[in-house]
Formats: sequence, C-alpha cells, structure tokens
Amino acid sequence: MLYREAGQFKASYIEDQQIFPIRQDKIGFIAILAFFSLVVPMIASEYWLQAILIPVLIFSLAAIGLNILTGYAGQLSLGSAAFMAVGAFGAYNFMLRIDGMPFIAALILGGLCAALVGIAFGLPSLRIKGFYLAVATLAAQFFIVWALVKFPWFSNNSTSGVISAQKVEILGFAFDTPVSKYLLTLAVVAVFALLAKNLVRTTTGRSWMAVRDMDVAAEVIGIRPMRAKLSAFAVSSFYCGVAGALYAYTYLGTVEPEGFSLDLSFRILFMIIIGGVASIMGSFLGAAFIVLLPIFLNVAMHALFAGTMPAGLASNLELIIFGGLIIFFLIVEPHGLARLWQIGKEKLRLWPFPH
Amino acid sequence: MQFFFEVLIGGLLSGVLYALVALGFVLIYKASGVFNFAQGAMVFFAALTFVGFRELLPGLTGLDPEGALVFWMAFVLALGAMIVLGILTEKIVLRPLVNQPHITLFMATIGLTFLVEGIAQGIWGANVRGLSLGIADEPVEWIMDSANMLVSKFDLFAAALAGVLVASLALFFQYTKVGRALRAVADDHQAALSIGIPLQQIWAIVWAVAGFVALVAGLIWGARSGVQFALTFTALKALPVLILGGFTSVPGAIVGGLIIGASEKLAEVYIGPFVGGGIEGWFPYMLALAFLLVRPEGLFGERHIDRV
Amino acid sequence: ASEQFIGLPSYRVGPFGSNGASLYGGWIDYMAMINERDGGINGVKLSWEECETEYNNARGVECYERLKGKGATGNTVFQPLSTGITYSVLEKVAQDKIPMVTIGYGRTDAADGRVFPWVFPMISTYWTQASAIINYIGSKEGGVDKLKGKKIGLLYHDSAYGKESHAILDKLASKHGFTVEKIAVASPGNEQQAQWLQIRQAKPDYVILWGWGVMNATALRTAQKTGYPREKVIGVWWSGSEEDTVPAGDAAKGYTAAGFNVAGANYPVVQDIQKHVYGKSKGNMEDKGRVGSVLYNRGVVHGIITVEAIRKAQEKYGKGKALTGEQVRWGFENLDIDDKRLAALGAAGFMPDLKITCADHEGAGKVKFQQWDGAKWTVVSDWISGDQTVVRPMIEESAAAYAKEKGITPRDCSKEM
Amino acid sequence: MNTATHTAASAAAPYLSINNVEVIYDHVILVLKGVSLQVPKGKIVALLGANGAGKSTTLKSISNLLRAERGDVTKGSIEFKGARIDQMTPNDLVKRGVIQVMEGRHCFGHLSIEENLLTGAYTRSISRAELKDNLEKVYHYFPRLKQRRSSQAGYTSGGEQQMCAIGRALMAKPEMILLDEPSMGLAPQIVEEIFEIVKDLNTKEQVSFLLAEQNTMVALRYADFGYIMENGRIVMEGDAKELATNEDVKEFYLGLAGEGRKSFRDVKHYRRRKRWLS
Amino acid sequence: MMMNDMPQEAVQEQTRRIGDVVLDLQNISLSFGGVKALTNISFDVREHEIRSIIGPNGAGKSSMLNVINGVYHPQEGRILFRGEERRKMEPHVAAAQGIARTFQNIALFKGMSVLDNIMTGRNLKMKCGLLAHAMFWGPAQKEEIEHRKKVEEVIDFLEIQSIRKTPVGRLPYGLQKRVELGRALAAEPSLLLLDEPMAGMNVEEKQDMCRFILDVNDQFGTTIVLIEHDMGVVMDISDRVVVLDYGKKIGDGAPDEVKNNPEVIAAYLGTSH
Ligand SMILES: Nc1ncnc2c1ncn2[C@@H]1O[C@H](COP(=O)(O)OP(=O)(O)OP(=O)(O)O)[C@@H](O)[C@H]1O
Ligand SMILES: Nc1ncnc2c1ncn2[C@@H]1O[C@H](COP(=O)(O)OP(=O)(O)OP(=O)(O)O)[C@@H](O)[C@H]1O
Ligand SMILES: [Mg+2]
Ligand SMILES: [Mg+2]
Repeated sequence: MLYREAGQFKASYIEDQQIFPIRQDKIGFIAILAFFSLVVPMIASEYWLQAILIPVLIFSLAAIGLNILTGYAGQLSLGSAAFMAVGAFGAYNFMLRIDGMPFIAALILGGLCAALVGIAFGLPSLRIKGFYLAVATLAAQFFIVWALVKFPWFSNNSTSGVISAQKVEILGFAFDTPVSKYLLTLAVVAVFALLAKNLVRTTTGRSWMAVRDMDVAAEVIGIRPMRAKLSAFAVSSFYCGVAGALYAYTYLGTVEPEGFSLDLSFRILFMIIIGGVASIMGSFLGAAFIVLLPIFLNVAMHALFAGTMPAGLASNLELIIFGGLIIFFLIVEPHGLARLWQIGKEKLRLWPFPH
Repeated sequence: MQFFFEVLIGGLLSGVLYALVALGFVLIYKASGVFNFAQGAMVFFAALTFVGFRELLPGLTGLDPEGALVFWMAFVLALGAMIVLGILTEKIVLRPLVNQPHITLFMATIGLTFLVEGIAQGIWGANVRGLSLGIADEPVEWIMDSANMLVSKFDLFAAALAGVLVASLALFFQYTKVGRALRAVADDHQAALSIGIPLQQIWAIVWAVAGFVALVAGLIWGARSGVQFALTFTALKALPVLILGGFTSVPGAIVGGLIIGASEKLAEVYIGPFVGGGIEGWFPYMLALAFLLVRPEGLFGERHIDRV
Repeated sequence: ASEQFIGLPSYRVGPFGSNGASLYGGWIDYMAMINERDGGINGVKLSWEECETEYNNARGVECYERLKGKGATGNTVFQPLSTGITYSVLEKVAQDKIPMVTIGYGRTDAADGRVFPWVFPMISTYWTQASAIINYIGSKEGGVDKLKGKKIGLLYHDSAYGKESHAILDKLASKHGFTVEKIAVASPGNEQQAQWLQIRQAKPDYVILWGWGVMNATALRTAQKTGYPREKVIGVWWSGSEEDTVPAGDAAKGYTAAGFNVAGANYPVVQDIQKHVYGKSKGNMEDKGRVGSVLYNRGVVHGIITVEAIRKAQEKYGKGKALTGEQVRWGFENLDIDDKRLAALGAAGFMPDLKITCADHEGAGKVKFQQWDGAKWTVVSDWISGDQTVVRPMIEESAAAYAKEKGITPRDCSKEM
Repeated sequence: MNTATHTAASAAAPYLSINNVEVIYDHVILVLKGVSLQVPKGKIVALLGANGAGKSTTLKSISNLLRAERGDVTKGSIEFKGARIDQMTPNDLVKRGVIQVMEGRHCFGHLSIEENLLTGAYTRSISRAELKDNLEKVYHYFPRLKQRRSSQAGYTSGGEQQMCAIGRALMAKPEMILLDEPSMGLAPQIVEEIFEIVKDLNTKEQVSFLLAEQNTMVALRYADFGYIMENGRIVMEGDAKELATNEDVKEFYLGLAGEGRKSFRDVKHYRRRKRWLS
Repeated sequence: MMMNDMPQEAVQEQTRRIGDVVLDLQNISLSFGGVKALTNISFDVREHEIRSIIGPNGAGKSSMLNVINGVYHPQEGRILFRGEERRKMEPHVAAAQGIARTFQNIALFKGMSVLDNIMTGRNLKMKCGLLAHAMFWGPAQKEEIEHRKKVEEVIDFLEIQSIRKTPVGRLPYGLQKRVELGRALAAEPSLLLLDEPMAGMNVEEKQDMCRFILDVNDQFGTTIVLIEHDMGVVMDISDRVVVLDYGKKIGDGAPDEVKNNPEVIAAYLGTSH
C-alpha cells in the first residue's frame, strides 16, 4: 500500500490548491525532474538527446498548446503546425532584424506573434463549432505556410525559403552542444508546463473548460465566451509558437515553411489524443509515444526483417502497425495514457482489495 | 469574356469532382457522426485495387486487358474489396468505440488512414499507374467550334455520374427506413441502440456505400492524374466543399462543390497574379470560412441544437 | 574483411514513395552488384542500412543521428534525397565530418566548395539545369539568339523547390531577351485547370514544367485537355521519369524532359546488375520491370559516384581499408570520372563525365534531354551544359552571403592539395 | 415481513429475472452489488430508490446498453422467457420484445417528432398501413405530439421530448418495457396520463413493465409489485399495496409521516434518513 | 417536536419581507419560426419573493426564463429589471447584474469536478488576469483562496462536502441538480431562476431541495423564480404563481387562488388533484 493518501490531511485551502496535493505525487515529480535535468545529461548519448529527447520535449510543449485549445477549451484545431511556423519565423526575424536581441526575448516574441495570428484565426470560433471549426483551422494551416513561402521577407530572401537559426547565446553562454541545447529546452518546457498547469487549474482554465463543456451555460453564469475562446486561442498559439521557435533553434537548426505541414499538425493532435485530452501530463506522454513509436517500429522492422522482406513492404508494414496501434490505443483507453495512469493509481489506492 | 466563361465552366466541372469525394464524407458523417478522415485513403485504395485487378486479370484469364469484361470484373472485385474494408472497419474500429466522443472517432479514422494506405501499397506496391476509362479528356468539339470554349468531354461525363449518385443518395436518406435510421444513429448512438437499430449493420452498410462512392471517385480521379498516392490528397480538396455545403447534406456536397470549384479557379486566374499565384491551396478554405461566418452550419447543414 | 558503411535515409511510403522505391532500388542494387561482382571495393565490402524518413525533415534528422554511429567507421556518406533534410543536417555534417552528397537537389550555392567543404551538390544544380533547358530550347529554335521576343511559360510547384527557378530564369530572360510567364501550382498539384487555361490564354512558345510528384502527370493531362502541344513542354529532371509519364497515359506522348542520367536497361552497368544481382535473385526492386527506368538509373548514378569516391579515397588512404567520413570526403572532392572511366564502368552516355574540385562541387553541369514516345524515353540531345558565366557568379554570390551570415572564412583552394 | 410476498412473486413464473448481478463501470467503479429481481408476465414492477441507487444501471444491464458506457456485467445472469439474454445485442432484445426508454429522453434531435416515432418501428417489418395505424395510436395517447409532429425534436420542450421517447418505444410493439423515470419533468396531468397508458397497455396488450421511478406515490399506485434499492442492493421488496402502507416507505419515500402529508415548508432540515444498508 | 420550530412570526415575517417589484415583464412575445412560444405575457416579480411558473409541457415556461436572462430575445415586449429597461441583452450581462439560474436539462460542466463547477460560479467576481493566473503567485493565489472559502460555504450549505472532488459526470442525477444549484448560489445572485430543480427526485430529496431554496430565500433574501411540476412543492413554498398554457398566461396569483382557478384546473392540474 505504497500509494495512499490516507493520513494526509490538509489544514488550509492553500495546501489543497497545490499542484500535487498528494505527497507521493510531489516526490515523484521532483524525482522525475531531477532525473531529467541531472542524470540524463550524463548518461544520454548524443543520439538520444538530439533525436529523441529534444523533440519529445518540444512536441510536449506544442501538445500542451494544442491541449489548452482542444482539450481544455474544446476548440478542435488542425493548424498547430502553422502556429509553430509563425513562432519559428517570428523568432528568427526578431533575432535577425534587431541587434542584440536576447534569445529568450525572441522566443517569447515569436510566441506572441503566433498568439496574434492565433487570435485572428480564432475569431471564427465565436460562431463556428466542432468539425466545422476544425476544417476552418485548416485555412490557417494552408494560408500561413503559403504566406511564409510566398513572401521572401519572412525568410530573409533565402532562395530556398529555408531559414537557418542563429546561434543561441544567453548571457554570453553559447548553447551549441546537444547537452546544453537539451538543458535549455528542458528548462523552457518545464517552466512553460508549470505555467500552463497553473493556468488550467485557476479561473482562466475553469472558464475554458466551462465553455468547452457547455457554452450556453457558461455564458449564463457570466463567462464571456468570446474572451474565453480567444484567450484559449492566444495562449495555445503562444505555446505552439514557442515550441516552433525551439524546433528551429534547439532541434533542427534550419526550418522551411513546408516542414510545418498538415502532417505535423495531425501528429500533434495524435499526441494529445493518445496522451490524454485536457491533461498536461498527457501531453508529455503523448509526445513521447508519438515520437518514439515510428522510430521503434523502424528499428524493430530492421532488426526483425532486414534482408528477408522487401524494403517497401517493411516501410508499409511500419505504417500499418502505426495506424493499427493508434486505433488500438483509442479503443483500449479513449481518454488516453494519462487516464490509464490515473486508473492505475486508483487501483493502487484500492490495492490489494479489488474494489 | 469567353475566357471568363471558360474558367467558370472548367471550375464548375472540377467542383463536381470535388463533390464526388465530399460525398463519401457526407455519407459517413450523416450516418454515424464520424468525420471519416480516411475517405481520401479509401479513394486511393479503391482505385489502386481496381487497376491492380485490371492488370492481374488478363494474365489469369487470358481476356483482353482493354476489354469491357475485364473492366467490369475488376470493378466488381474492387467493389468487393471496398465492402470488405467497410465491414472490417465497422468490426474492428467503430464497434468498440460506440458512444465515444466524436474527436476520438475522428482520430481513429486518421489511424485508419495510415492503415489503409499501408495496406494498399503493401499489396499493390508503390508504383504509379495510369488508368484509362476510355473517355478521352478532350474538348467537346461543337462547343469548341461554335463558342471557341473549352469544355471537356470527360468532365461532363464525370459531372453526370456525380449528379446521378447525389440524387439517388439524397432520396435514399430522406425517404427510406434505413436512411432515417442512419440519421438517427448520427444523433445519438445510445438512443439508437435502445430502440433496436442495429448499429453494426447500419455502419457496415454506410461504409460499404462510402466505399462504392470512393471507388467511383477513385476511378475518375485516377483517370485524371494517374493512380498514385496523391489520390489521398483529394480529401483535402473535398473538405472546404464539405463545410460550405454542410457536413450532413448530400445536395450540399454538390452545390458546395460547384461554388468552391468555380470560385477557386476564378480566384486563381484573376486574383492569383497579384499575390504570386498558388492560392488554390488555401483559397477554398478561406472562402468556406468566410461563408461559415454567415451560416455556421454551411449551406444545407443541420443546425447545431443547443437548447437550455 | 572490413566493411564500408553507408546509411540510407530512404522514403518508400507517402506521396513520393514510388519515386523512392526506384531510386533506392537502383542505388542498393549497384552496391550489391559491386559486392557480388567485385567482392567490394578492393575487398572492402559495402554495407548499408535504410531508415525510413517519409520525406519528413524531423524523421530525416533522426535517421541521420541514428545512422551516424553505425558501422565500423561510422556513416561515411549521407545522401538525404530531400532538400529539406539537406538543410537540416547541413551544419551537423561539418561537425560530424560526414560528407553530404546531394545529386540534383539540395542547396544550390553549396556548389561553392570553398564555403561548403562537406557538401557536394553534384553533376548539376537547379540553376545549371534551368540554364541548360534554355540552351536546349535555343538549340531547337536555331540558337539562343533566336529566343529574343519569345515567351516561355514556367509552371512551377509552389514551394521553395519550385521557386529555385525564378532568379536564374529572370537573369537569363534579360540576357537573351525573352519573357517568362510564371504560373504557380499549389501543392500537391492534382488540379491545374486554372493554370492551363491561363497558359492557353497567354500562348507561350514553350512551357517549362518544374514539378514534383502528382503535379507532373496532372500537368500533362491538363495540357492535353486544353490543347497545348506536349512537344513544347520541357520538364526538369524531377518531372522526367516514368513515374510522371505513365500515369498521364497518351497525354505524355511527345513530352521532353531534362535528366542528368538517361533511361534504358541496355547499358553494361545495368546489365551487370541484372546478371550479378537479379541473376542471383537478390535484387531490391519489387517490380523488376522498372529496372532501367529513369529513377532507377539515377539510383545507379548515386551508387557509381559513392563507390568511385570511396575507391578514390582508398587510393590515398590505403586500399582495402574501411575509411572514415573525413577520408571519403577527400575522395569526393578529388573525384574525376572521365569518359574513359565511364566506359570502364559500363556507363558511357549513361551519365555525364564528372570532375569535382575544391572550389567546384558541382562537377559536370550537363544534362541530356529525353522524349517520351508513349512507352519509353528516348534521348533526343547530347549533353547540354548550362551557362556557367551566369550561374557560377550567382552561386558564389549566394555562398558568400551565407559565409558572411555564419562567419565562415572560405577555404583558399590554392592551398588544398 | 416480506417473505410471503417474495414467494408469491417467484411463484408467478418469472418472465424476466435478474440473478445476483454485479456491474462495474470503467473497470473500477462497482455500482451494482448483486441485484436479483423478477418481473412476472403481464405485471408492472416498480424499482424504487434514491438517486444513485443504481436503478438506471439495473435497467441498462438488462437492455445491454451498459457497454456503450464502459460498464460491464461482471457477475450474475439475466433471463427473459427462460433464455439468457446478457450477451445479446440491443437489436436482438428489441426483436424479442424488450425495449428500454432511457432516462433523460434521448430523442434524435435533428429528426422531426414523426421521424423519431417512425425509427421506433425499425425492427419491425410491417406494412405502410400498419405503420400508420401504430403512429395514430401513439398520437392518440399523446395528442401533443401530433401537433408538433413536424418539429425537430431537439427544439421541443422537455416534456414533449419525454412523450416522444415513450411513444418511440411503443412503436416497436414491445412485450416488456423498461421505463426509466417516465414521469420526470412532466406535468402532473401528463404523469397521470402516462401511468394510465402504462396500465392500459398492461391490461389490454399484456405488456409487462419494469419501471424505475422517483415518484413513489404514483408508481406504487399503478404497480403490482415493488423493489426498493439502496446503494446497489435491493433492500426491500413486496407487493405494491403492502409497500405503500409500510411505515418506513411511507416516511422516507412518500413523505407521509404519521398523520399525513406534511407541507414542504415545514420539513426540517436535518438528516432524517435511516439507511437500511450503507 | 422537531417539526414545530417554525414559529408563527416567521410566517408573518415572510409576508413582511416581500418588497417592491424588481423584475417587470410587459407584453412579452416570442416565437420560433412558426411556433409561438410566448404570446403577450406580462407579470412581475417582487423583491424576496418566491415566484413560481407552472403550466403544461411546452407551455413556454423555460422559454420565459430564457427571456429573463437573455438567452432568448423576445420579438416584442419590455423587460424592466430594477427599474431599468433592458433591450436586447446577452446572458453574461444578466449574470453581471446578479441573475443566476439552473437548467431543466442539467447543464453542468461535465468534465470538471464539483468544486470546479461551483468555482466557475464565482468567475464574475474574480479580477486577476491571465498572467497572474499563470504565475499563481501573490494576488492570484490570494484571490483563489478567498473564493475557495466562499465556495466551501456553499458546499457546506448544500451538504455536498464528500463529493467535492468527484467529476460531476459520475454523480447521480439528484446530486447533479444540487451542484447546479450550488454553482448558481456561488454567484451570490439577487435573482435566482430555477428550472425544475426537483425533477427526478424522490420525496425526501425534494424536501431537502425545498429546504435549500427556502433557506436561500430566507438567509440571503434572494428573489426566486421557480418552475416546477410538483404541485405539492409549488403550492407549499411559493408566494405567487403564474400559470402559462400554450404560451399564454391563464392565471396569476397566490397559490390558493390559482389552485381553484377553473381554467388552470382544466389546462394543467387535472381533476385528480
Ligand atoms: N458511466 C458511468 N461511469 C461511472 N459511474 C457511473 C456511470 N453511470 C452511473 N454511475 C454511477 O453509478 C451509480 C448508480 O447510477 P444510476 O444512474 O444507476 O442511479 P439511479 O438509481 O438511476 O439514480 P437516478 O435516480 O439519479 O437516476 C451512481 O453512483 C453513479 O454515480
Ligand atoms: N430554440 C427553440 N427553437 C424552436 N422552438 C423552441 C425553442 N425553444 C422552445 N421552443 C418551443 O417553444 C415551446 C415552449 O417551450 P418551453 O421549453 O418553454 O416549454 P416548457 O414550458 O418549459 O415545457 P416543459 O415543462 O416540457 O419543459 C415548445 O413548443 C418548444 O418546442
Ligand atoms: Mg437513473
Ligand atoms: Mg421546460
């Protein structure tokens, strides 16, 4: 009976309002954070840092962004990748055009650009709902990518439309090794995740969820749907924008508008659905799952069938298994990995009794 | 002016082709509230299966590869494959997800997209193939002669086909018992179950019909641009049509298609040059979006009911 | 004995999977043939591993990182076959000391080897190709001076790739006095009614088709529908394979396209593959009918260049030894495949002769034109060069700008050996 | 006190019988903890109990709608006319004559009232004329529906939707109806009417009813037999007449204390309830 | 013994506490397409009173509430709230003016816990911005805690302490109704609109609910407009009753008056009552 809240009493509302009211959770969280910031940099190979951990972190941030919009505020969006693009190109242009621009400021300004664009494309949500809105967000997806390709100013007139991120330097320290990039990403993501967690458990978050669950009722109790929806769009796009900037600066180094395709938007959507809608932790779990799964499949296929199966078939088999697993997970737990985790905890709480 | 009409007519006819793909979406959405993202992949799968059989059959039977017999045999076999696909989808994907939020089902269909794409290419290979339906994609001569205007025979044929499909499906939904049951299921899965509507059967039927529509769309599109992976992208052309016409309306698909097709072509020709062209990717979406601001449920879509 | 490892970031699913299958097939088959026929390069067997990228940058980077450390000496050459991935690993390859070879795609200004020592956009860049196409059109008109007053349509894929054509064609237009009518096709390009009606309206003398994927077949189909003669449509090399013409059916008849390699299975090198690889049923192609197709042969070209560079490097660093990436880079930089060597490889006329130097990482700068006769490609021109007096300065200018932005001091090639 | 009636109920050959059923939602929430009850043929049985006692869950476990809510029958058996029905699809059940009217209306919002009713007859293959007859019969029971026949059900008032849901079930011509809170949100007159209809169907057409109701007073007036449920268990059962006179029932379910009905204004605010089991 | 603590003065106090008209509805007409939901209806609500609306199904009761708090906009008529005429207005404005309500078909936020649901009721009273929330530091935290205290009072009042953290979707119907009441109360409204708060409850639960309503009315002086089909409840606790039928007003007055109005009996109550 390791996981028990019995015996933990809360004497004040402050204690009850904490992120982790249960002691085991808090310890667990600190342990995980310590592991990822202290142990991982020492043991992880460059491949793990560069090709797995950094993207997982960045996608987690984007997934948090989408989760705020879709999970918490209930506005289905298929344009997250485009908002990432705005963030990436925004940060790039701030760095490029303003001398001595601090990186963190550029990151945030990039995010703010995305937030503005997000608000613009969020306006229709005041009238449009559900899948209609989802398809409408595709307008953002296609339009933004088109505009970034079309107007060379955004990519500083690069013939190929590709931008290469400037060197990242904070207070004179250059972040140019995988480890330092990883730690920077981790720090940014951890801070923003915490902020997001705070947002969703206070009034702002409650008004988002209220609008999501029943917007007429929300309005009747005094929540203004316009403010709630637009703030969700703004915050969500901000997160996606920051993630996009990190994508350019700490992950790929160079990005092109077409890289922020509809496919990427779907991938992020998968992350929140598989991870768990309306769950910050789910965003992390989902991002890890969706980044790792294809890699795992690819490696597994090679290990199992190298040489014995035509390469084309192997690649298609990967695709089939990927699709199949997605469906499988949705069936097993439509509420995502975060819910599985919760059920696990509930069982643990009851353990060893079945009910 | 002649040019304007040429573009307009060309656009309208292309629009009908978009509608053909949109129709598949409407069918499934109407009957189960599922936004089936896999429709594009189904179009690809259907077309690929058709040409696959068409290549295979002459070798097995010794029939003339270009003959009508092989064509229809391949058609029937491909249709069979689509029906099997529909039934399997119902069994494996939808049945366990009854009564789940729509977004979950939507995601499942994206998963299905990968699955179908993988299976299609796994079976038939990644080769790009040509497909000829025996109707030349040429201008109709007398229109060309009399008005110097270009109207494609092939497009006219496709438009007529789409028209027939739309009309019969619209009637089916509105006036038959099964059609009514389909609409009921879309509203409330659990209530439909409670009065004994066999969800399984209903879904299998719709998916099979959607498979048939996908096959028709696949043949037409395949004949236009070859049977290749890019057929899955026809879905992206169909989506703005769908929101403009309304997710739940069969006639909406065709009207939406006409509007989108025509305005997209006119915009490309008359607005495109000012902004550097290539606006066809997003213009239909923006148009549909602007339209939704006026009518949030599309032209003929059902209104979202929220009464308190 | 020792093995030379080559990582292959391939794409066999997705919209370009069909192209990928042919290309990687040819490449892998060539390497397999070297192993089978010659027992490797001076006894060093080639080994390789594929990594599916789905033509996606992020996955490409993951593949790069994953493949980097494989094999005894690490991955010794990276050929991403995607411009996006090229850019994403551009700086990494220099750090990791792995040469990157981009044949017929990638970063054009990387042809300036002084600024980009690790990158080899070989045989021909997009700009050279554009210039060669204009030269070809000129030759059909009876000389480039005859281009004055002509109108050339450019139907391009509306993406960074498609827009590579703009600057160079504008330059050539002002040089030769023709006009360019640029018409964009939104990706993926499976609908081109509006574009071809515009072309029909503008009546250009030629149309350059700068497409990719489904856009090509659709362009040819729509050209037929709007009555534009296919003989006047000239494609780039990503528009000139069987994958582009077969789905267009009859509509493709008469269409001409550029290529830095030709189609055909009757070249000795392809024959050797048939004999030593498929003869032992070890071929990579699922559809053997496509052996000898344009993209398959392009894969063979990749194979030839890779193998020849390793061979060259072995001459310097020791025959029969597995080499490091750094050593192979030297091989690439000193590659010299002249006509004699081509003949020895069984590839005379199959690809252009190629000589890489420290400053010039492009090498050949030539393309051939082939015409589709409804069933196969036939060569209709000799190797045609681009106008280097126009192209090279553009490349140097662009590379210099990059060097400045990144704070790179270009190598002094006179000091390199 | 209720042994006598118990045997009486089981003696009248059980038509629908639930034996020791246990239901778990979401793999962890145990809701029914071994429920057994019987409905004899041609009888009306009332299932009473407080909010959350598990009445709806019981009905859903019979009609097999639980699975759609991620609930599972983990123990026990359910029999109808002597055959196990716990593994049947709702479609088969409706064909066999068991239909549930769900709590909370669940009309098809986008269909008109008349279309809603017509879908009710989905499982039957009957002639157009017969269909029309049936429709008229429902309209006869609920004239209000006839007036609103072409309105989209989603826009009709709460009570109209309730009538629509019941009418829709009647269209299936069931032998056994599981009615979940039919009186909820209905005007008193209509409640009375609905129960009259229930009685009518019961006597004229031999339809059996299992009805979950909060309106104990009315329910016991019309039912033959009653079960009282608390916390996932049956805590009391008996003849409806007997239950209606039982002191505990009177106090806790009918609001009658000793001398008769007490004004709502005067009821004191303290925990009155005695739990049989908790 | 225990049931007799309500002394005689209390009843008198009830009649005394009723004040002036706070809400005056004049000639309200509302129709949807062809359906006339309300036709020319006028009535008023006085400060502190419990005003019930009864009528058969589809009579327009819920529509009436929707008109009062701005969900529906009547085509004709005037609404005076505290002497001010309100033309077209939005629900959140009504909320800001102190009007709260519950719904006929429970409209709780299904994905949230009981506590969060009730907290949303205090939304209007919270002032901190988004950034402050993100930091959850200083004023935002203080505000949160302060409002949490108020909410806990409501929770205590409604005796739902034990289900504080439960997601509302899992609660049985009756408790959901109670939570919904809590959400409305958390806004400390001056006018509370209740749409069939006791539907689907057994007598005992109705008694509880009545008690809550009366207590709110007594302790906070909240004016209440109540729709209910249980005549026992309506007749016992309301001060005045309006009767609607087919969108028309057919009766208005004290419970006893209404109960004996033949038109009301014919249209609604039926003879059995
Ligand atoms: N889908 C579900 N998931 C989890 N728990 C559920 C679910 N449905 C019901 N429950 C729980 O099961 C218990 C019994 O619910 P049920 O709806 O059967 O009660 P009821 O007796 O019908 O109550 P009411 O009179 O309020 O309708 C309740 O405590 C409820 O919280
Ligand atoms: N949004 C709407 N659109 C169309 N018709 C509506 C709408 N709202 C209400 N109506 C109609 O107005 C009439 C009155 O409805 P309302 O909900 O006010 O009735 P009610 O008195 O509350 O009935 P109940 O007691 O059954 O809840 C009904 O006939 C209903 O169909
Ligand atoms: Mg119930
Ligand atoms: Mg009502």
